[in-house]
Amino acid sequence: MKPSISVDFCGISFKNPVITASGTFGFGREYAEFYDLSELGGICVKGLTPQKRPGNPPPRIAETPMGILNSVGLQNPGVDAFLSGELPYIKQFDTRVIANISGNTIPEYCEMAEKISDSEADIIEMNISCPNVKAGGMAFGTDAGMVKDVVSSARKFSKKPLVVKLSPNVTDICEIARAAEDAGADALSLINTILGMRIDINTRRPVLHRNVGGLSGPAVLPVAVRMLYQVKKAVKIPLIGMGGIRTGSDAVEMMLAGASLVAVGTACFSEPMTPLLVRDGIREYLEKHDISDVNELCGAVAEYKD
Amino acid sequence: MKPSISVDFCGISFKNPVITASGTFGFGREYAEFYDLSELGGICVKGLTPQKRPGNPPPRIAETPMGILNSVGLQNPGVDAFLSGELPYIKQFDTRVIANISGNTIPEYCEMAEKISDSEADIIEMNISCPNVKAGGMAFGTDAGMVKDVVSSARKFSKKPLVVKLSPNVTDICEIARAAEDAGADALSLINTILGMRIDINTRRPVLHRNVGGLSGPAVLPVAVRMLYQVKKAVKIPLIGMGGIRTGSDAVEMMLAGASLVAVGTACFSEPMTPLLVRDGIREYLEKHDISDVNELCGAVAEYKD
Amino acid sequence: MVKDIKTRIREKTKLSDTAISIVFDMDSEITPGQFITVGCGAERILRRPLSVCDAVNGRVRVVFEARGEGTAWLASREPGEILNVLGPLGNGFRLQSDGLPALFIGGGIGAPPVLFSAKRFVDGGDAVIGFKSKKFVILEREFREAGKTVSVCTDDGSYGVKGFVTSEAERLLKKKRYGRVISCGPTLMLREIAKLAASYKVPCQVSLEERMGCGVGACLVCACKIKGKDGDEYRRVCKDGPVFDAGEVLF
Amino acid sequence: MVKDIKTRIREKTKLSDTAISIVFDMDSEITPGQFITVGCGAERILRRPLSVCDAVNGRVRVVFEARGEGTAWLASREPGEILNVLGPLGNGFRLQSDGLPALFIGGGIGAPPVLFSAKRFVDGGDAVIGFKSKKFVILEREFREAGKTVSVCTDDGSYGVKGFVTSEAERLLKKKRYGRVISCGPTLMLREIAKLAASYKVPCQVSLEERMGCGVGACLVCACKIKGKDGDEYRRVCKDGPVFDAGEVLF
Ligand SMILES: Cc1cc2nc3c(=O)[nH]c(=O)nc-3n(C[C@H](O)[C@H](O)[C@H](O)COP(=O)(O)OP(=O)(O)OC[C@H]3O[C@@H](n4cnc5c(N)ncnc54)[C@H](O)[C@@H]3O)c2cc1C
Ligand SMILES: Cc1cc2nc3c(=O)[nH]c(=O)nc-3n(C[C@H](O)[C@H](O)[C@H](O)COP(=O)(O)OP(=O)(O)OC[C@H]3O[C@@H](n4cnc5c(N)ncnc54)[C@H](O)[C@@H]3O)c2cc1C
Ligand SMILES: Cc1cc2nc3c(=O)[nH]c(=O)nc-3n(C[C@H](O)[C@H](O)[C@H](O)COP(=O)(O)O)c2cc1C
Ligand SMILES: Cc1cc2nc3c(=O)[nH]c(=O)nc-3n(C[C@H](O)[C@H](O)[C@H](O)COP(=O)(O)O)c2cc1C
Ligand code: FES
Ligand code: FES
Repeated sequence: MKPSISVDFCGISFKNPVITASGTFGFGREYAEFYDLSELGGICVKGLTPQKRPGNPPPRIAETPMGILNSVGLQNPGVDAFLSGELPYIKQFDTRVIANISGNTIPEYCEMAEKISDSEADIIEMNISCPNVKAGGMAFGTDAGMVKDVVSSARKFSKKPLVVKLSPNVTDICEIARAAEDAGADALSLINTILGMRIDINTRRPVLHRNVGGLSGPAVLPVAVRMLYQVKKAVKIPLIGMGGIRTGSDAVEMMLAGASLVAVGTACFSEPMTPLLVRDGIREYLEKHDISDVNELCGAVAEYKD
Repeated sequence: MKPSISVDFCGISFKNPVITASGTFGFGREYAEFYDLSELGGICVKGLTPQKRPGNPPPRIAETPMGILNSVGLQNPGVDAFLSGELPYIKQFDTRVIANISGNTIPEYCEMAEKISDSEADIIEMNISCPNVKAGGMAFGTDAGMVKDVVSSARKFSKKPLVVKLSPNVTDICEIARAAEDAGADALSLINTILGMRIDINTRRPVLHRNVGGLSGPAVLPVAVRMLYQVKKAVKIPLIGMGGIRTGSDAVEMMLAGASLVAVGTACFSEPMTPLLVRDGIREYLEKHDISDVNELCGAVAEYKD
Repeated sequence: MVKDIKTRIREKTKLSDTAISIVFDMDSEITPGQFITVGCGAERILRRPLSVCDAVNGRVRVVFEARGEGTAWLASREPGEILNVLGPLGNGFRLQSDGLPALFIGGGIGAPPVLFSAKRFVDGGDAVIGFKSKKFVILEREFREAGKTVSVCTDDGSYGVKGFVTSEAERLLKKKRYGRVISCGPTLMLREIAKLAASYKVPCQVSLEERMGCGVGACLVCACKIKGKDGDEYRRVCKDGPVFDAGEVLF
Repeated sequence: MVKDIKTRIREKTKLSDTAISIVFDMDSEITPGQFITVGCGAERILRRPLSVCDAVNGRVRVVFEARGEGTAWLASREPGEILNVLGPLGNGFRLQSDGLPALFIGGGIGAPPVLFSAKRFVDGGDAVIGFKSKKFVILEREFREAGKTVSVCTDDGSYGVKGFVTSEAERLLKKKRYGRVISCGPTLMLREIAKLAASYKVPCQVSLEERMGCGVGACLVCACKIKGKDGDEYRRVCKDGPVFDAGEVLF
């Protein structure tokens, strides 16, 4: 018997647990040249802001051992242009749409949450953890009090499930996770990028024009797995796991740690087909281990107790 | 003309800026089979505790993309056995000795600092950031108030330069760095390992018996460089940079970010000769760029200002 | 159609001390100026972008220099080994006939896509290629075989004309009426060429370089600043370029 | 002297569906039971430990199974390619003559170092090697060539004696007086062998496995629990082992 790989996440059904990570997949148009986007569990779009944003000056990317740093700085056409110009395009495909929003202020989050609530997007993801912008961004995500304020406010304006995306750049991820849960988050996603830096030793300049940027890719996988594992024990709401997933095995590891859905980001840069390969890899694992339903994996790590 | 690669660090002269990272080099005996330890700038020994410690049950190591997780748990013979049995051995070599200490309580740090002050060790490094022990360890290093308390107390008992080793598992590394400086630290070293986890998807067990462990190796280099860069701007005391250094270029990057000395750890596992190769690589870089003194590199990154 | 293939290296040639030519199987419609990205070892996440230097009979050729670790890895591959190749990507040069000759300008390792353009362009023209010194000169014969006159410039005069490509280009622009300038090379060179072409009122196309993530337009890391209708904006080198009208680029 | 070398693969043989034998140049004094660690690709930080299966005429042989990513990488290497090898490491089996025959017991991919011991041991003896099923059986002929009688056991009886090595070992222990047991294999098997040897009062040496970091004794990650004079303590498999007296191991 073929294992079931569909997941019910906050009342929304996903045909499979693999989604794309915000900012690595644009609005889907480019990868639609490679495969049918309906094969994906869902698409999380590039981070949106109330107005169009130009983003940071280049260079915006640096390579690191098994990872990358980016400092795109939320270049995007603004939430309205997304709703009118991009969302209808994605909606042609039979897949879930997660709208990722980034604000500088609480009212900005509320305004975007409200607008998206009236659209065909399925889920709202609040990015309170972007390390690549000056105001707002990561600052919100690193202080439990601020997390509570911004999430409880946005919650009032959201008619869709509200996912809060956590920053790994914190001392105690569980404290932040609980603050988001208490404030009414329906789910959490983690991890956003880890703040990092590279310096070109020949020019003595940072490689990135913003000096520092966010680390993602395989290098961060063990940090992501650890945080999923910790947060799973700290909250009751479901989790989206991301950070370094490249293979079905990586995704299974993330699910055993506590993820209901998994997102694939940086790995698409090495191989555009990665999300589908990850989905296939999950299915093969289930078949090999005679597991009939992917949901059985969620949080099923058998931790050592002594 | 040959560039000068000696460094004066807290009034102690190092013949070159390359030292070994605590816990990756034992007490030097094993690597003495590979090369003359006098070639090293210095040796930082395995973390010491007041009493002998057995360490954690195995498995204690997991591989990750371009990194490793460890959970040794401070297995060591205790500070007295070190002073009587190991220090005299290392002192046969013409190199600096850094004694790394880990306590569960403030009096433990003080006691060890006092004992080592009366020995031939050159520098005391306080590890307030070990993620692999239950009490003390990382807890000290993630709270600025506790950092202040433990460092100012240990400071009173140290007649040697006191280096405080910082944990990267914090929201604001600069806050912790300043707390240590204010409390009288003579220098800082960073980074210790980043908390991570791996799960064996076949057994569903964590790979490490302690479930989580500390990430080190090339994967963490960009995080270490970023923290060095931030801390360099936050404090006036000198820094020892570590985390993922494998090559002379990596070391130069760390120095440009702000390190006066660099430590090599995990890379020795891939290649025992790494510390000497790093030293040679630094010298080649200086020659190629016509830099007469390695100290010119310290903090010399030309950051973007706009 | 963009292809995502594993393909075998068929030929490898050293063109100079630093430049290497690799030919591999890839059957695609490719416009000069388009590029491919190639995986450079399991230990590196990012593919390296390389312009196509030629595409005939189901074979694609790239010419590159080993600059950093990734290209050094690539330079150490041998015929028979497998490469991960994605492409063709981006927009190439516009080469439609307008009856006027074109001026082809290539600087250093920017010469390969310019050669490909020269080969495909039907209205004739002249080429100026520049290098640091004699030992870096590549592709001269092939430009000639593409039916273009070629001036080779070297910074130190160790071969051909001494000086930068700009002076030689200006000499030609003064003499002849060109329908377009097709150019690729270091950014500083392109900026000068853009100014020059503008002052002679010749439309100029330049192929830009920027560090890339996805290479396909999805991640927005390969930003270059362009004069837009509604003000300046960042565009994607990989998808909106790498070829841009020189006039709209904010160098 | 521990060597840290880059060396060329000279031979590669498939011994079974899963076991591969590789021979490379390495001129060292090696005691059976010692191991080497080998780099498994630039994308992996940790070297993989492999026991030496033979060392003659400046060549070293290892026999291994592709279990995970690192050994899969190694399994795909071909003769002529370069390996990073560090070794010999650890303490081997004590094989000094005492006039009594030895019982050699190898389970699965634990057989290679046992074979090496059997080859070097001068007082004769018998070997018991066990595998899951017929298609995993390796090294049988070579044990015979080493002058030892060999019983092959398979879990499913598809070849040789049906059952685990323990029953066959017990049968031999009942019959003959051995001076020592030399054993390597899965931990569970070693535990049973240790008990068995103890009950027949035959000194038993086992080669243990544990995940390693440095492989040379410096990092303390390869801990195994040993009964010490002053209570139980962790010892290093890589430096204090991998061969231990079975009696002191806390399985
Ligand atoms: C559209 C395009 C076409 C190109 N065509 C050619 C060509 O035909 N021949 C050729 O020799 N070179 C070409 N380049 C430049 C080539 O991509 C770089 O030399 C190469 O990426 C350097 O990689 P590395 O691993 O050697 O350097 P590293 O410094 O180790 O690379 C680190 C990272 O920076 C990126 N990077 C470094 N330099 C550049 C650069 N100049 N441009 C873009 N990314 C860079 C790398 O891709 C990698 O992601 C082209 C670049 C672009 C954008
Ligand atoms: C002293 C010693 C001698 C050995 N001799 C042999 C031999 O002759 N032939 C043989 O086939 N195997 C031998 N092994 C086991 C062999 O080292 C592992 O099968 C191998 O390390 C697995 O690596 P991998 O990349 O395939 O697996 P992965 O699971 O990808 O490895 C991940 C990490 O775990 C470590 N690891 C995984 N399994 C083991 C294991 N069983 N023992 C130690 N480390 C492990 C790896 O070294 C690596 O660091 C020996 C182990 C030890 C300790
Ligand atoms: C180029 C790039 C752009 C990103 N932009 C966003 C963004 O706009 N909003 C957001 O929430 N996360 C953004 N992220 C973070 C990713 O969504 C993801 O959390 C992170 O990259 C870890 O996953 P990965 O290792 O699979 O890439 C971005 C990541 C990258 C690499
Ligand atoms: C196996 C192992 C053991 C370690 N033990 C200690 C220790 O006892 N005390 C300490 O301060 N740091 C310890 N560390 C941390 C290192 O000293 C170093 O800070 C870290 O590994 C980052 O450097 P690297 O990437 O070069 O290894 C240990 C690291 C490893 C890998
Ligand atoms: S590299 Fe991703 S958009 Fe250009
Ligand atoms: S592996 Fe480092 S001590 Fe054994």
